[in-house]
Amino acid sequence: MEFLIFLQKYRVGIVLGLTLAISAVWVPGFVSLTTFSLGFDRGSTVGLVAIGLTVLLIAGKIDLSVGSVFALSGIVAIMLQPALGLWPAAVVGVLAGAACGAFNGLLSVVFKVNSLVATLATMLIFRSIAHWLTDSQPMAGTDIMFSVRLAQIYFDLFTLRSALFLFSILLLHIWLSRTVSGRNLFAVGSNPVAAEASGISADRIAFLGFVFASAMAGVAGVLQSLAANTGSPVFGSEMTVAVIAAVVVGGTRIEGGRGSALGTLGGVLTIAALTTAMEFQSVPAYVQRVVAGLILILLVLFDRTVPTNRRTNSAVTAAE
Amino acid sequence: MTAAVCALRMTGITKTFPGVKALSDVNFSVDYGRVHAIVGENGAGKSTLMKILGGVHLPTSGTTEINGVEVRLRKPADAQRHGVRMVHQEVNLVPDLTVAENIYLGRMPRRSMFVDKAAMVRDTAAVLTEIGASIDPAARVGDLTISQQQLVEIAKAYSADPRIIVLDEPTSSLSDHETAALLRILRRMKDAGIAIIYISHRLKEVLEIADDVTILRDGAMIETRPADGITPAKMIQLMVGRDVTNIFPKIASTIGAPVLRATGLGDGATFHDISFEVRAGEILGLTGLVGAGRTEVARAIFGLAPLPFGTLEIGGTEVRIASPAAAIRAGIAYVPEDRKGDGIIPEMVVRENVSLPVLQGMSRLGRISMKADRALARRYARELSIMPSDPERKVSLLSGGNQQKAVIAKWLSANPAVLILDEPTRGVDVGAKAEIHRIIGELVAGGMAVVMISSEMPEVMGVCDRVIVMRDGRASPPIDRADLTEELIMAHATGEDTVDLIA
Amino acid sequence: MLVYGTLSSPVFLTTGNFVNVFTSMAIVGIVVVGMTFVLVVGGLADLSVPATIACGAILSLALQPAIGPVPAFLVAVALAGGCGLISGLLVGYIGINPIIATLGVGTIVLGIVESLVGGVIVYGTDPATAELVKSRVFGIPVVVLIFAAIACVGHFILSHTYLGRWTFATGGNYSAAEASAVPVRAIKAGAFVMTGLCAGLSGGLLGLTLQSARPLIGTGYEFSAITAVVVGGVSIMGGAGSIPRAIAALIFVQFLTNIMVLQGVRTPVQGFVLGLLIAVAVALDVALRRRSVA
Amino acid sequence: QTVCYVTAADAHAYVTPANEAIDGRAAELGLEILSLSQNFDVQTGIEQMSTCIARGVDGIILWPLDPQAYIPGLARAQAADIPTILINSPMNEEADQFIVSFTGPDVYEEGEMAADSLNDAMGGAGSIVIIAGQAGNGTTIGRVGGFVDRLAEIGSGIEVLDTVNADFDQQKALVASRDLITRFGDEITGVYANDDTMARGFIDAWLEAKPDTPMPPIVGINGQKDAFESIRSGEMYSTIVQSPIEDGLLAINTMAEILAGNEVEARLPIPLTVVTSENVDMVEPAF
Ligand SMILES: Nc1ncnc2c1ncn2[C@@H]1O[C@H](COP(=O)(O)OP(=O)(O)OP(=O)(O)O)[C@@H](O)[C@H]1O
Ligand SMILES: Nc1ncnc2c1ncn2[C@@H]1O[C@H](COP(=O)(O)OP(=O)(O)OP(=O)(O)O)[C@@H](O)[C@H]1O
Ligand SMILES: O[C@@H]1[C@@H](O)[C@H](O)OC[C@H]1O
Ligand SMILES: [Mg+2]
Ligand SMILES: [Mg+2]
Repeated sequence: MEFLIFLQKYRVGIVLGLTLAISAVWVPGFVSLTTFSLGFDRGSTVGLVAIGLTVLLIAGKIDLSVGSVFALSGIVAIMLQPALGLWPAAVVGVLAGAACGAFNGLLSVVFKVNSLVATLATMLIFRSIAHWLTDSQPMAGTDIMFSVRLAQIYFDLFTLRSALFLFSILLLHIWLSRTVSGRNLFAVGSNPVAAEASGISADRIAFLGFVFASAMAGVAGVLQSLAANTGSPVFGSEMTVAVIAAVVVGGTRIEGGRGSALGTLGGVLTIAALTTAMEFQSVPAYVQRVVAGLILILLVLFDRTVPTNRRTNSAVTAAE
Repeated sequence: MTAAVCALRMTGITKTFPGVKALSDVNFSVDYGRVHAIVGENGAGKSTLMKILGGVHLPTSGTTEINGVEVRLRKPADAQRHGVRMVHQEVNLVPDLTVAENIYLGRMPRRSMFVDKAAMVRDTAAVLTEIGASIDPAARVGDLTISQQQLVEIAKAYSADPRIIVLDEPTSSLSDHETAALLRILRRMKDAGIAIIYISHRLKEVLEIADDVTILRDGAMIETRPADGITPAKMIQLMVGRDVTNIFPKIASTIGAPVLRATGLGDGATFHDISFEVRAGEILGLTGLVGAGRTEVARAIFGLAPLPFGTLEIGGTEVRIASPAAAIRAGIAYVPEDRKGDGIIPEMVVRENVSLPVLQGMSRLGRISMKADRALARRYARELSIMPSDPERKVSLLSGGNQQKAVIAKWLSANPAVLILDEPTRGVDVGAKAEIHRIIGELVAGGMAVVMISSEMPEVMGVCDRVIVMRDGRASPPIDRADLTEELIMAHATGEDTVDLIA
Repeated sequence: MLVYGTLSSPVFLTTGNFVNVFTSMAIVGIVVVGMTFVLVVGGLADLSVPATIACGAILSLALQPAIGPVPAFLVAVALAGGCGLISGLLVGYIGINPIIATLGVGTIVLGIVESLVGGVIVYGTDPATAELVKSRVFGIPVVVLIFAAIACVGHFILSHTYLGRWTFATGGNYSAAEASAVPVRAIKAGAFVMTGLCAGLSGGLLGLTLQSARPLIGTGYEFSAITAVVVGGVSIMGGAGSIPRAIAALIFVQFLTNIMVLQGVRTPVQGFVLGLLIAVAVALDVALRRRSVA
Repeated sequence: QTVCYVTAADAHAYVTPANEAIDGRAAELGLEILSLSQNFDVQTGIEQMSTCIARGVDGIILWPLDPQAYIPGLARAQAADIPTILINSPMNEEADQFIVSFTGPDVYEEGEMAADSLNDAMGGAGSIVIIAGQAGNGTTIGRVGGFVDRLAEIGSGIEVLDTVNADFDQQKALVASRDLITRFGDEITGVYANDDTMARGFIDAWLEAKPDTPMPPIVGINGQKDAFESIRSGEMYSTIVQSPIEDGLLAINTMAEILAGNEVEARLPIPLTVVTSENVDMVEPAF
């Protein structure tokens, strides 16, 4: 029992460790700095979005529109390059993402539409806007060489993007575990009634959670568009599921109230490592999906069925 | 010791809920540095009065003054700003945060934007030691037992440096040792000049700690007097204050053979070694203080919770009940205590609620016979005089009492041999109460065996043929109607010496 | 809306147009029937629909040479139902969040089905089956008839049988239903089985129509189905809704799209309008509900 | 030696046989293939380029789904001294400096051939719809661009009613065609589909909606078996044979040359043949 609880607590780390260990033994050439740095870089796009979604899921809400916001922000950042220059355009792209989040927040918090339904709707809306802005054609940026630089690997370890991801995880970790607003976030997701009774505004926190999630999707989308020198209306269409999977594998609970930055890091890295290792072995994509799906289900199953000695007295309702 | 201004003065407080007048024209005041107890039967309005003070409910009319200034308390934060801290009857904590974080929720100590964790844990440890609770400040609250959570609630209120602190049945789930520690800390708070409002059904405790006592009955303030010189017997008399048998007329019925026999029931946690039998035509009362374990027993018998120990016999044959469906087949029905949570399906109309347990029986090849469905609903709407009598009304639009009748109708439709009613009149007004008692009386007159769980003494006294009293998960031997006195029940419920009480 | 359609386009009010609208509606309509059960029972949504559709389509074509078209079709639909059963067990009996459970199960099932056929596109070997599903009876396409039949059966189950009543009870108040001897776990699981079967059937018909099936064949159907169901006023919190309303909403959405198509509204704008429609419909529903409670 | 092959998809009428051709030929050449499928998602492909580089393969064959987005990956590959070629679909000129060769059809020319063929079929006048591939895909851009330019060049009287994207997907083409048929009805006197799978989608939609009206002439691309049958039965006017097998073989053979240290041309096309009812019995279908 003790052992199971230990397993339960560190399950993300254990699964990541196992993935790496097995890959190291079975996959020739897996253990190398290049693999590490590129695997990290690959995880960081999903990772940046996952950071935002971790926060939102902890607050007890969900956002299905992150993939569309990802595309839309990137398009805005590319589109405005000729007019504003590269960096200002990038900033406006991220702001556009945040604005999408504010709209999600409005629907969910003010109009009380269930977040699953609200963001399903905005997923369509934002994607439409992306198509409308680009006339459904990918749009090229002004400076392809900048993109090439952005993809560069420093010290054999980091790209700009993966460094940013790691740094953001660190900030998220400090924020969630050390700051007052971070702890209040957990309170709101876990028991909004008790949080309100203690003078915390659950609505305000949920609203900000939506803005943050979309802003992070915006950051990831802008970086992706800069790296590819392309703003495309089809970017990120497969992303939402991957992000939710990474966050949940990382131990964040979709019903709210539980989650961590390091868990999300673990989830993102596990999936990146797993994918990279299987691609190294030329494992077909559909087999990769089976493995990823199994890990997701098994971890959640484990979470449900191993009882810690908890006795929850306040009923926390599903998803919202 | 009387301060110049009152800590709290509530004047002319009236509160009506849909269908219930919970408080009428209550005047209530508390001084700094005194422990003021509120006593009264279940449903007397104690919690409602305190929720008005805590900003949870707005009064229908009346004013509240704190420290001599009139205040409007619209939300909990308003009350907290005025130095009011509540320990509510129901625990309301964040299960996923630690003990320390819960205690300081909404006011965590910070260093710039960071939580000063060290300070928070240190202070929490200090507060917990002070109130005599040995709980790890870093433990997750969801992992604590109910009584530990109760202590965390108390610590939370206490640590906020309140001017007025309200404790609504803080000891209902505490052990004797924890209770003693709590009373010690209350004395210290009192000496520090805090105004303390203390609600409890444990009268001995009340007398031990209180300076003043206010008695509420049926939403009205009966009397406030110093605790000196009042006896438990006097308090009970003031609380009950009426001729019990007049309000709850007993319908005569002939008592037949045992229908349900329980032997040595236990779930290994909340109740142990419960044995009783209930006979046709009989109402067996199951009473005790809140949290004594009665609901758990009923749920286990009905197959809603596991029942690892003991045996059940129906009409002399042993039955194993693993699910409510099995219980229905065995002839047992259960009207749960939490009407909103476990009783009604709010989106459904009365008809659909009523026929739920017997749907399969009125279906052919899966298709529900609407004729049978309607007939059943009409019949019970008439027999239980559910108002409005239209069975096509959404049940959530009915008053509490009529919702309760609908829930009872639901279980009568299953035509059980044994009906277990858990707090069947909780939250319903006096008229509906009398109706429900009449219905129960007619049922037993028709030969049904009824187990009625109730915390309301007059109800138990008025309606039951025999009564068993539970305390801390164990049951007293049955008391026959002829021997029933409130004092005796109270004595069993609180575990206090009968002689003491009567004295 | 119908009036507007008639006035604005001469084509709108032709049988041809109506037949088209209903044909393109039939496949997603069958899924809508199952999805209504999932939402009513309080199961949030079944996101494994694309996988179960693919399961139905791929297997009903891939198994044709081995066991013949009809058994292939039945096996495909049954396996899709089995996939729903797995989701149902995870959600109903173990209490895993439906979003996660159905996403995970969908991913796994789709992967397995793809592995079975080697991950490639699958072609039909029996053109007669395609002719059959594309044929018409009294001028009505067979798929539309199948859809109508499924809708009737679904409506009958949900509104006239005790299983349906139990579904409402479970979604309306889980613990009260449990305390009323409703087998809540089985009912919850059953809604997912239902959706699995419907999606499998949809997929099978789709596969036979196209005579080819790829793994991504079902992409997007889950959202179209959820859209119809929520626009039809079925609360995602469970306990309320009806199949006629969901289908009415589906027809509404289809005709709205149809009119937009006839008016030459570009596809992206159509998505925008649909998204807005969902948001507004649900927000209104919430507002009205709150008013009626207050 | 190991070659990384980032393909468009596992399961597609055209792409699957190309994949199989590469795998088969690679086995003969003694090359190991690391096959990664993008499933028509550019993002996935960009990430898979990283895997190829990390794996330190000896060469990369990329099937680009976007004319720009892979450029940083190509640059990275070049920096890691991994020779890369493109298969099937073109990218923008900026990509040229990072690749050794592009093998595959001249998609612009295919567009032109399709224009000529449809112009013949319709006698130089009428109104058509274009069912295009994935938006932004190099192949789509070329095939639509070549087509439209050629119509203008020859002064054809053909008018384009609308162009819709159906992602080289039969089912999406079916849905899109239903809408087009609803909207334009008999105004449609000709159809240009960017490949035969999408032409199939239009045929099915037409048969469904107007079983009694003759099919307008349809031009497709790829030359797959069922397109040949449609040409025989008169449901289609023509297709352009572009063999996925040749496409795949050319790419892998070119890669083998590069790995052997030989110079290769920067642009290696595969042959294209227009097939109509006249020569349908003389040409082999591509697959
Ligand atoms: N959700 C819960 N989790 C853990 N323990 C609980 C929970 N609910 C009640 N308990 C504990 O179980 C015991 C029995 O509670 P039960 O509800 O059966 O009492 P009761 O006599 O029916 O009182 P009530 O008047 O509240 O219904 C009490 O000690 C209580 O503290
Ligand atoms: N939210 C509510 N809605 C409707 N009626 C309510 C509500 N809260 C309390 N009541 C009713 O008001 C009356 C007073 O209830 P209250 O909880 O104040 O009693 P109490 O004295 O605290 O009893 P107990 O000793 O059982 O805690 C009861 O009849 C109760 O049913
Ligand atoms: O002909 C097409 C091919 O060249 C394109 O790139 O992908 C889809 C095919 O059908
Ligand atoms: Mg109370
Ligand atoms: Mg109880």
